[in-house]
Amino acid sequence: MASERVLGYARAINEALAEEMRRDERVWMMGQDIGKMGGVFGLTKGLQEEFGASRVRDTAINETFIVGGAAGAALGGTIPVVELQFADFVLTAADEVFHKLAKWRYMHGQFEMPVVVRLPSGVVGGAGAEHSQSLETLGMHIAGLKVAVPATPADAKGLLKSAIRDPNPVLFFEHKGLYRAKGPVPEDPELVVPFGVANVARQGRGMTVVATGLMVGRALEAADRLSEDGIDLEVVDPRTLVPLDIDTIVASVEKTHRLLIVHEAPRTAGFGAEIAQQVQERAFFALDAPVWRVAGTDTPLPQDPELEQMCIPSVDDIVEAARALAAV
Amino acid sequence: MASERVLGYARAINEALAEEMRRDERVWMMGQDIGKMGGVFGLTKGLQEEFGASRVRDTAINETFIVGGAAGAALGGTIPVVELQFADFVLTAADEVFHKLAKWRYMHGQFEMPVVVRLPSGVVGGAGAEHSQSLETLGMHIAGLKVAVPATPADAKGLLKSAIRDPNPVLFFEHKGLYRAKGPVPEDPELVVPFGVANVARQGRGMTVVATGLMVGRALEAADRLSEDGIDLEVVDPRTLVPLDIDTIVASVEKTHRLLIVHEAPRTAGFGAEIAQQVQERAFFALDAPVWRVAGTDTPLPQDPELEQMCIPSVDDIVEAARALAAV
Amino acid sequence: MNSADLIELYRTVVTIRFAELRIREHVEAEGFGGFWHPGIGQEGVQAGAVAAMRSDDYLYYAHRGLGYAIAKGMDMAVLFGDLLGRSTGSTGGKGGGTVHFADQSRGVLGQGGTLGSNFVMGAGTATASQLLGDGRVTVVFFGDGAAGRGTWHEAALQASVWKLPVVWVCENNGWALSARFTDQSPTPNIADRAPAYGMPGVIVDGQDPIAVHDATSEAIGRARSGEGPTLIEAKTLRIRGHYEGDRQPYREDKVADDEIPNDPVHRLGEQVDDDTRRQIDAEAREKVAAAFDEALAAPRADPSVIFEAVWA
Amino acid sequence: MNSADLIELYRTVVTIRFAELRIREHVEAEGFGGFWHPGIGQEGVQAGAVAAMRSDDYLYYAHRGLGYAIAKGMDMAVLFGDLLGRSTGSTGGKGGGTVHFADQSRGVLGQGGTLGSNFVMGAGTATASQLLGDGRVTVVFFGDGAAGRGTWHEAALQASVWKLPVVWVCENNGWALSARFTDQSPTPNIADRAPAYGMPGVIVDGQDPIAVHDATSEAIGRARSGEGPTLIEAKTLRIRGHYEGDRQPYREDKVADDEIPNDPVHRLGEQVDDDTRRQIDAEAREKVAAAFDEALAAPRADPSVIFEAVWA
Ligand SMILES: Cc1ncc(C[n+]2csc(CCOP(=O)(O)OP(=O)(O)O)c2C)c(N)n1
Ligand SMILES: Cc1ncc(C[n+]2csc(CCOP(=O)(O)OP(=O)(O)O)c2C)c(N)n1
Ligand SMILES: [Mg+2]
Ligand SMILES: [Mg+2]
Repeated sequence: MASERVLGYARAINEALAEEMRRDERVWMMGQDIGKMGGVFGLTKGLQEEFGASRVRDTAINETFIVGGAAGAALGGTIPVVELQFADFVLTAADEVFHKLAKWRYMHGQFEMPVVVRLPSGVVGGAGAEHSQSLETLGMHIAGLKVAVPATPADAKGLLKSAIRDPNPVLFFEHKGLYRAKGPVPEDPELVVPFGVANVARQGRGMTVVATGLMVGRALEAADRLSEDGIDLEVVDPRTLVPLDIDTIVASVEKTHRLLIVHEAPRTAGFGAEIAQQVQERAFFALDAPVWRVAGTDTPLPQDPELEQMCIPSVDDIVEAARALAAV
Repeated sequence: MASERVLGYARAINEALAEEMRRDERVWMMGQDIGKMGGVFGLTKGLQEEFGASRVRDTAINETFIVGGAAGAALGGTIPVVELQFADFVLTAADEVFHKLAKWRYMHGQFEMPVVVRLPSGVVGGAGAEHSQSLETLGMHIAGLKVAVPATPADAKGLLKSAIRDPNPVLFFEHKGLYRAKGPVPEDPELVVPFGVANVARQGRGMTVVATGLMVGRALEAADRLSEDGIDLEVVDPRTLVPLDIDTIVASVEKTHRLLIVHEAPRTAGFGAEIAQQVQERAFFALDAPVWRVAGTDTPLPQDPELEQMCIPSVDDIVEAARALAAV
Repeated sequence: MNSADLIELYRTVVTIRFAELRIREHVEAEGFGGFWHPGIGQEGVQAGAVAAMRSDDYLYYAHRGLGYAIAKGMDMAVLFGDLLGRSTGSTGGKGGGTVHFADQSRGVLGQGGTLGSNFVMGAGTATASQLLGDGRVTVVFFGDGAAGRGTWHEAALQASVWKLPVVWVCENNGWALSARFTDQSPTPNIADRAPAYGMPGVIVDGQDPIAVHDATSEAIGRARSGEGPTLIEAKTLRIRGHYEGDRQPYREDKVADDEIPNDPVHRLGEQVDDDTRRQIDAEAREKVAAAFDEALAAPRADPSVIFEAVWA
Repeated sequence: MNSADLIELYRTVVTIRFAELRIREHVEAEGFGGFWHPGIGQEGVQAGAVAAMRSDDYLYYAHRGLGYAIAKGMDMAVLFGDLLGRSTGSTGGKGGGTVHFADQSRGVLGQGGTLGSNFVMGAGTATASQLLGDGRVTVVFFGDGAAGRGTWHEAALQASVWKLPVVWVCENNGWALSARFTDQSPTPNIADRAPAYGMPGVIVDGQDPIAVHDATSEAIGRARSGEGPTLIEAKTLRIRGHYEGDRQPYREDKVADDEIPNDPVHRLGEQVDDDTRRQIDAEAREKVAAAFDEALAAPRADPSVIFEAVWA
C-alpha cells in the first residue's frame, strides 16, 4: 500500500520542499550551504540541481538578510522557505523574526507574509549552548507567528506543506535528533497535515502526557514501560504550538484527570507552563493532581555530548515522573 | 525624616546611576543619546557633565555593539550599564543578550559578566508595535540573565543599585509609563533592594494578586475599589522575575486560596503562566479555584495611543476578573 | 528632465511642503498621542528620488514625513488618516503619530519601526523581482543614523553579489536624534562606504530635486538592467528637531525655524513660470487642506481593529 | 624579527602543527562526540599574529583549531582537556569537540558560537581598556565567512570613531563551509572594506608567519598609541574540510591531504638551522604527545558541572 511507504524525517522534509516547489513557481529557498552542498544536515539535497541556483540560493553568513529578506520577498509576491543553519540563530535575526515577520501585516494593515523559516533544533551530538536549544516557546509568546514542531516523518512532510501554503509566517522547528528517524509517509502529494490539530499518539486512560518533537518518542517509550505497571498513558502531540489544539488536550485530561507535560526546552517559562495553565483554567475541577512538567534544565547547554543529554528529559525521567504523579 | 523624601521614578534611576558611578570607577555607560541629550526619556541627565564623555558614551545606532560591547567590556574589567532606547530593541541585539551575556560565563567556565541593560519598557503614548512591548518573559526562559521589573521609585533605585553590584548580567525593565510616578525614596546611598525578594504591596485575605511594573498600581487601585465590596486583595509584586520569590507568592496563596496574575505582556506563554504553574505545582491543594490571568492581548500593539491602552489590563479589567474569580 | 516633468516635480515638492506645514499646525495646536518626525526641508530628496521610480516599483520609506508616499501617489486623506488614527487610514486606524502606512497597489511597502529593517526587507523584495523577472526596482530610503546598523552590511553585501535591483537612498540630514553624523561616522560621507560593497556611491545635493532625480534615475536604470545596486547619498538638513516639539538642547547650530537653506521648493519653483507656480501652489494648498479636513472628519477606528490583521 | 624570536615563532608554529596532527589522529581513530574544525595550514596566521601580542593583550579566537591559544601560552593539556571533554579542561569538562576554552590570566577571552559575536565583544573589551587606560590591545580573529555578519559593521564603525585599541585579523582561507569566498564577496579582498571604516586595510601572506607578525605588530602599535583599529587580511588556505570528516563534495579544487601550499612550517623552518630545528621538532612532538596523554588520562567531568557557572 502506498500509504505504508517508510521514509526518514529528513527525506520527508526534502520531499515536501521538492513537491511544493514543483507545485508553485513562487516557492523558493535561501540559506547557508543549502545549494551545492544540500544543507549541513542534507535536507535540501538535489534541490538546486532540480530547481536551479536562482530558486535555491546560497547566502553569505547573514541571518538578518535571510529572514528579513524573506519577509521582503514575500511582500514582493514570492513564497520564501528559508533555512537557518541552527534554530538558535533566530536570535541573530530576532528583530526580523519577531518584529518583521510577525508584525508587518498588522502594522501596515495589509499584505500577506507567506514565509517559512526552517529551524534545525534541539540537542544532538555536542553542538553546544548556541546550537542546540529548543526555542519554540519564543514564537508562542510574540503574536503573529505560527509554530510547528513535527515529531514524525509524516508530520514533518505534511506540516511543512501546510506551512508553505499558509499566508502567515511559520517557524518550523525540525528536531536534529529526529532527522534519521523513520516512519510511514503517504505518497499522495496533496496530503497536508493541518495546523492546530493535535495527534493522539497513544490512547490511554490513566494520565495524559503532552510532548512534542523528540520527546514524543520518549514519552511513547515511557508509556510502553509503564503499561507493564498498569499505568496507562495517553500521549498527545500538539504538532503545532501556534495554533494550539488545547481542546484535544483538555478532553484528554477530562478523561484521565492527570497531566504530565514533557519538553526539551528549559522548564522555566517554557511552553509547558502555558499548556498547564490553559488546562488549569479550563479543567480545574477535572484535575485530581497538580500538572507536572518534565523539562530541560534551566541552564545553558554544555558542549559535551554526554552532558547535554543529561540536560533534557530521558525516558527514565518521564517514567519516574509519571509514576510519582500517578501516586499523588 | 530622610526616608520620607519623595522622588520620581526617573529621577530615582538617575540618582542610582550617579551614586554607583561615584562609588565605583569601573562603572560606565553607553547608549544612544544618553550623553549630551541625557537620554530620550531624560534618565541620564547630567551624568555626562559629571562623569565626562568617556564614561557616559553616545553610541551610533548599533544595538549589537551596545550589548555585545558591554559583554566584552565586562570581560575587560569594567561594569557597563547600557541603555537600549526601547526595551523592544533586545530583539535587535538578541544574540548578544540571550547568548553572549547569558551564556559566556557558562560556556567558558569562568569570567564574571557584570552588565546591566536598561530597558524602557511597556505601553505609553503611541510608540507602536516595536517600541511598546513588555518582553521580560524572554529573560526568564533563557537561563543566565537576571530580570528586574521595578514598580516604584524606591524599587527602581534600589534594584538598579543591586543590579550594578551584581556580577551577573541583568535585564532591567523600566516602565515608561512610570517614569513620572512619584514615591518615597530613602536618601541612604547604601540602600539597595535585594533581588529575589517580593514586595507585599498590600495585605489582604481574600485573594492574591501578583502584578509587576505598571500593573502594581492598577492592582492596588482595583483592590481599593474591591474592598468596598468586601473583596480583600493581597497584592504581591515579585520585583524580580529572575530570581523569583515564589515562596512569598505561595505563602500568600496558602492564606487566600485564590490567585490572579496581572501582566502587561501578552497572555500566551507570558510569565504569568510560569508563576501560575509553579503555584499549582507547590500549592495545588490550597487552591479553591483555578489561577486566572489578566494580561495583554495576543496581538502586536497598535500605534494609536488609545487603542494600545485597550491591549493591556485596565483597573476595570482587574476589578472585573477579581470579582468573577472570587465567585468561582 | 523636460518641463512637464519639472512642473510635476514642483507640484510634488510643494504639496509635501504644505502637508508638512499643515501637520505641524495640527501638532502645535492640538497634538496627537504619538510622535511626528517632520520632513520639512527634505522634500527635495523624497520627491526627486520617487519621481525617478516607475509606478510599480517598490518603496520602503524612512520615518521623516509623508513625502515619500505623497510622491508615490498615495491618497493624502488616507495618509493623514493614518497620522490621525482614523479608520480611513491605510492601516485601518491602527496608526497614529509616527506612522506606518502602505499601499500595496502602488508598491508602498512600509517601514520597520526598528531602523535598518528596510535594508534587508528591501534587498529581499528585490530578490523577489529578480526571481519573478517582473522588472521592478526597489528603492530603500534611510537616514544617516540608520546606516550604522548591521542590517546594512548584510543586505548590501548580498545585494551586490546577487546584483539585485535595489537602490539605496540615504537622506543624510546630519543628525540621528542628538547624534551629529560627523561624530558617529569615521568617514565624511555615507557614500564612502559604497566601494566596500563593490557598488557605486553617489553624492548628490539633496536640496536639488532634479539632481536627486537624475542620480536616482541612473541608479534605477542600472538596477533594472541587472547591474546591481547603487548607494546614493543625498546631503540635506534636518530643519526641525527629531520630532516636532524637540527643543534640541544638544544642538548648537539650530536651523532657524522658517529658514530652509537652499530650500528645494524655492529652488525648483524658480524654474517654473510665475503663473503656473502660483496656480500649483494654490491647488496644492487646497488639496492638502481638503485632505486633512477629510481625515479629521473621518471616524476613529472601532476597537475591534485591535484583533484584525494579526493573521492572514 | 631577531633570530631568537624567529626560533620561538618556529617553535609555536610547529607545536600547533603537531597538535593538529595529533587531534586528527584521534578523531580518525576514535572520534569524539562533537565536531573538530582543523586549522592545519593556517598556523602561520595564528602564530604570527599572536607573537606580536603582549602577554596581557586580549584575544578572541576563531573556531579553526587551537593554534591561537597555544600561541598565547595556554597549557596544552588543558586545551586538549576541553577538546576531549575532560574535567581538567579550562571549561571544567563542559567542552568537547569544537571547543570553547579560555584563560583569563592570559587574556584568552573565548569565542562566540555564533560567528561574528567576536566583533562586538572585542570592540567592547577594547573600550574597557581605553576607559581603564590599561594599555592593552584586543586582537579579534575571524574568518572570511564571519565577515559577512552585521556585527562587523556595527563594531567596526564604532571602534574607528572611538579609536579603540583593537586589531581585526581575518583568516581568509577562501571558504566558509561550502561557500567560496569569491562567490559571496563583491570585492576580491576583505581588506577592501577597510576604507569604509576609515581604517587601514592590510593584506598579508598568511602562509608567511613573519609577515603576519610584522603587520600585526604595526597594527598593535597603532592601536596601543591611540590611533585606532586596523583590519588585517591574511590570505591562507583551508586544507581540510570544514570539519574533520567533511568530504567536501562541493569543492572541486580539493587540496591534497598532505600537501600544504606554501607550508608555513617549512617556510619558517628554512630559516632555522637544521640542528635547532630538529631539536625543536622533537621537543614539540613530545610535548604535544605528553599533553594529549595527560588529557586522555584525566577524568571526565562530574555531571554536576551542568549546574555550575550558570551564575557568578
Ligand atoms: C534599531 C533602532 N534603534 C534606535 C531607534 C530609535 N531612533 C528612532 S529615529 C532615530 C534617529 C535616526 O536617525 P537617522 O537615521 O539619521 O534619521 P533622521 O531622524 O535623521 O531622519 C533613533 C535613534 C530605532 N527606531 N531603531
Ligand atoms: C551566525 C552564524 N551563522 C552560521 C554559523 C554556522 N557556521 C559555522 S562555521 C561557518 C563557516 C565559517 O566560515 P569562516 O568564517 O570563513 O571560517 P572558516 O570555517 O573558513 O575558518 C558557518 C556558516 C554560525 N556558527 N554562526
Ligand atoms: Mg539623520
Ligand atoms: Mg573561511
